[in-house]
Amino acid sequence: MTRKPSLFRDLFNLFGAANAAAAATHESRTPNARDLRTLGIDPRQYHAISR
Amino acid sequence: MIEPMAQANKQRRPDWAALVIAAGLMALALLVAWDASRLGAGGAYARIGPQTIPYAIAICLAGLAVWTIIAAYRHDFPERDQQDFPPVLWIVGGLIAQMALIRYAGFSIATGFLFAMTARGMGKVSLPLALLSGILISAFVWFVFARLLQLTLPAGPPEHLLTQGYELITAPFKAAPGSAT
Amino acid sequence: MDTFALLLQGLSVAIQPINLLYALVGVTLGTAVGVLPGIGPATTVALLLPVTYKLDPAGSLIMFAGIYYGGMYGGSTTSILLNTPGESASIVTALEGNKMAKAGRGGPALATAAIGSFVAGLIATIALAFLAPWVVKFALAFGPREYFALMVLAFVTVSAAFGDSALRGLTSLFIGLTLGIIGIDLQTGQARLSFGIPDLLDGVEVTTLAVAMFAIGETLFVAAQGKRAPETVEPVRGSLWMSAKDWARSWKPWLRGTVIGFPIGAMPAGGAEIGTFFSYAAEKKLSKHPEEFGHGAIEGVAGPEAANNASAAGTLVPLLTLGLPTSATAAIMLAGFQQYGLQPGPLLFTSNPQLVWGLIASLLIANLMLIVLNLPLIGLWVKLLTIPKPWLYAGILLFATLGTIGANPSVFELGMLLAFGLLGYGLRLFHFPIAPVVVGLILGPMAEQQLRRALAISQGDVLVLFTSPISATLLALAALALIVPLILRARGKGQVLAAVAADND
Amino acid sequence: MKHLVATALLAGALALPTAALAADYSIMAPAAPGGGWDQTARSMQEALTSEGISGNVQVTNVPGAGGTIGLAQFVQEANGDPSKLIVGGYVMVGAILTNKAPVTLDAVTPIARLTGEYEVIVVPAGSDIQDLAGLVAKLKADPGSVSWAGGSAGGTDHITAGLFAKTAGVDPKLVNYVAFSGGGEALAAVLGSQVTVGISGYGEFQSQVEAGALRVIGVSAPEKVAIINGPTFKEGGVDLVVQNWRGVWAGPGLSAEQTAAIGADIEKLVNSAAWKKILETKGWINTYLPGEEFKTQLATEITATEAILKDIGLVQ
Repeated sequence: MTRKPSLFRDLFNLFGAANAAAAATHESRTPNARDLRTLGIDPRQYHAISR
Repeated sequence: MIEPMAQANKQRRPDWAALVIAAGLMALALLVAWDASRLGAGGAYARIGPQTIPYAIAICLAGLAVWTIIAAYRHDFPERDQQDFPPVLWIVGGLIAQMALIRYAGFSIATGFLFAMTARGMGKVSLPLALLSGILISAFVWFVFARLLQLTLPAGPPEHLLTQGYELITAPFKAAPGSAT
Repeated sequence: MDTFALLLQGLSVAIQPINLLYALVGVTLGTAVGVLPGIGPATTVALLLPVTYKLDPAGSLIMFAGIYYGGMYGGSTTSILLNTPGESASIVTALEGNKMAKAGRGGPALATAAIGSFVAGLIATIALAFLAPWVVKFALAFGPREYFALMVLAFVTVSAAFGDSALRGLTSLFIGLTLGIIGIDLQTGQARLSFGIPDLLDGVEVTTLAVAMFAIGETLFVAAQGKRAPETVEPVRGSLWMSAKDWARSWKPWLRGTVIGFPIGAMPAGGAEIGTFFSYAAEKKLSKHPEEFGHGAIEGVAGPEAANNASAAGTLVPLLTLGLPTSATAAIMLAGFQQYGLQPGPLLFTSNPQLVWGLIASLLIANLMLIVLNLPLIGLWVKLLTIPKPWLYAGILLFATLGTIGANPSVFELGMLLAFGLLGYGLRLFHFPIAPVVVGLILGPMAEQQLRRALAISQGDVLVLFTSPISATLLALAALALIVPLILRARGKGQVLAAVAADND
Repeated sequence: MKHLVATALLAGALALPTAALAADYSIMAPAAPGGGWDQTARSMQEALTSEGISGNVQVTNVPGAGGTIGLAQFVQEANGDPSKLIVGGYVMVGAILTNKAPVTLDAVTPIARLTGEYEVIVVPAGSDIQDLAGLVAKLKADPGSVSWAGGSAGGTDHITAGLFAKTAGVDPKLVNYVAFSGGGEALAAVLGSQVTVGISGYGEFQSQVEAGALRVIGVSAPEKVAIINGPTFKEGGVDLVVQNWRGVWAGPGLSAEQTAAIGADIEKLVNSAAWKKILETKGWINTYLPGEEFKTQLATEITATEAILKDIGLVQ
């Protein structure tokens, strides 16, 4: 598992983060900061969205 | 897989709420397994009967309970926000009031109580006003769904009044033959 | 008949005045619930299911699909003008959209969202039309063992594979599976987990569970959060129309959003939200002006909005062709089909082409209606937000119980509604996902029955599960989807902790 | 003037219900809205009112457990009340036995059997089984090798499969019955040759039989049915008749006159043009059987059903 091409890993990480963030938002929760950063979202800006 | 103890500086007490969840899962596992144990065999040709899947689910639930205990000690559960309980009690009370009233008072009155208590739970509203509007809205909803869409909704005094009023108004428009007795 | 002919035939069904009316009611309701917080398309369809049995199947399914599409449109309005997404699939839209509105560019933001949704909805629905017959051809070979493998894959992806915690996802799934055991066993007629209570013999209704979890659980959760700062609606200033530059910057994100959203919706991974996050990340990486992101970049509205509509269409692929729901809304729509004695799947395309193609064609029409409803009438929808919260939630609970009482006027059923509502609140409180509970309840019994059928047909030979190439592949994928994320997560743990520490500064 | 209107309104409100009371009926469908029993109840409602047999007919739904929940509630509510009716069918007979329901059909007063449907056995067009004789031969050689796709365990399809095997001289316990839920799932399994035969009401298979994808090798009717292209069980050498019927009952504790009055109303209903039209549009077969004959027939069926469910092993 250690020698995957990095494009694959990037995509997978991106997808994983998108999925984790999506799962969190689906249940009216705040996704964790790592996932948001992976997706290029500033966590502080995200917190400003009122739910 | 072993996590470095970066959280060592955090409190060492386990997460009690998570332990309660684990206990609940374990209890559920035992319940499912007990229920499966009294099922007769079946599925002669399938070789797996009605009890097989419940047993499998019970084992998995027990496994999840253990996993939850580990998570409780490692503080893997996210922080909970402060909860404001009185509003929750108002709404739960509203649902219970509806359940208690529906058979005797009919849809409108029972649901009117639910409406009023939910509104009261969600913000500062006058309870009598909310109750009145709740009953009126519910009566309207009852009329639309029970009379026009023919849904079975329990009827009480307000509904009987509505029905009679409706028949009174529509009676002259109905064709005469057939309805006479 | 080729797809075009079938689609034309579907259009002739869809343009019947009564079906146009259903579509209009659906998209209007959908937009409204998309705008309103606390109630989404899944809840709305669940609420309407028990009260629509009198309508004809095609009409109500057209209405449900309209609600699904409409919800995706409506959610963006509040995201942009209020920074309060009406729908979880519109959260990402708020990031750039609200910044644009604050900068006086609310009009173009709303326009790119609506037009992007339209473009994506159009392309994705056509993709659905062309892909479906192909999947159907493939799926006709599916027997019990293949369906069993497919459902195992769906369990893993919906609950564990990519969620933010495998433990909590799996726990939710197994709660759903446990609820699914309740009732009379189809194969032997024995009562399971019923404890001699006759009301439990028919099992837990999907609509009861969904309404309780989504409408009641959500209401309790919102109530428990106490008071919030008053919300401010950004007025739509300036022109509603997009400038040439806005168009130039929007069209590529629309197409990319469609390409990202559609397959994600079609995969058994569940939910339109994933595509929106993915699309946002992609747009930021590809943009020539990455510095504008966070300050109102139009690409950040165009892409995710296209993605969420495309994935709504994508979700319909496995639902219609395989009978496999991949999101909570799809799970409830499946219950809707079953209410009319219809089983979505390859056979539905041959036994009921009028209905299937009428439904697909009406999606195209619904899409057209939505852009008309959403662009000029935006002010009307914003007015909905002035309903005070107490009345709004009181109304939601009124309709939540109406559906249950209408289907089965028993106190016991109302008691279940309350119990599951409290369960839903508890799950939210401890950050457990809700969708796997609903998907587990509806797919669990199906998977069990398929397994036992497969074994009965093979007279007990377990190896049959692996001798079919399709089921073997699907089971292998399921195993991969369970294991790979665990490894990746474990490898990434170090970075995670660093990130967490940095965030808690 | 005001007073006059108010008095008139009040008088009307009081007079209306009493005027309509004479022929009011309240019909319980012990199933969810939309199903077969619900449709039967609502069709009765439609025909009874449009033909003027009754002024006001209400339908209530009490779903659950093959009608046994509704039945239990009905017996309590309808005791001695001639205005209350309940719709049900053969499925209820099996459900009462398998669920060990505390309230049985003995507690209600049979009024009439109304409609019915016959079971068919189908095979895929390419099956090597040509007719019932071929099926029986295969069944006798190795019962497990014949998998039967039909509705839920203990339902009409399962009972018919068990009775078929028993009549053909095969132990019903050895029938490899695979239960499918409704909505064409069983049909898909037969079409895909996942199972050997399919057994269900003709409606379930009709479209595919007409399309030539399936063949009917046996019908559970006493004589040939016009719309079904296939031999009866008896013609195929298995002497068995099964009908999946729907009927109507009244509450317990009624006098003979009250029962007779209801029976007369239902007879009027069955002979009405409105009812015949409904049967035609819904594709239901009229198998009307009035009170006493229905009662006798029911008793025979209950005994036979209990025996076969014991043989299959669903009832101890």
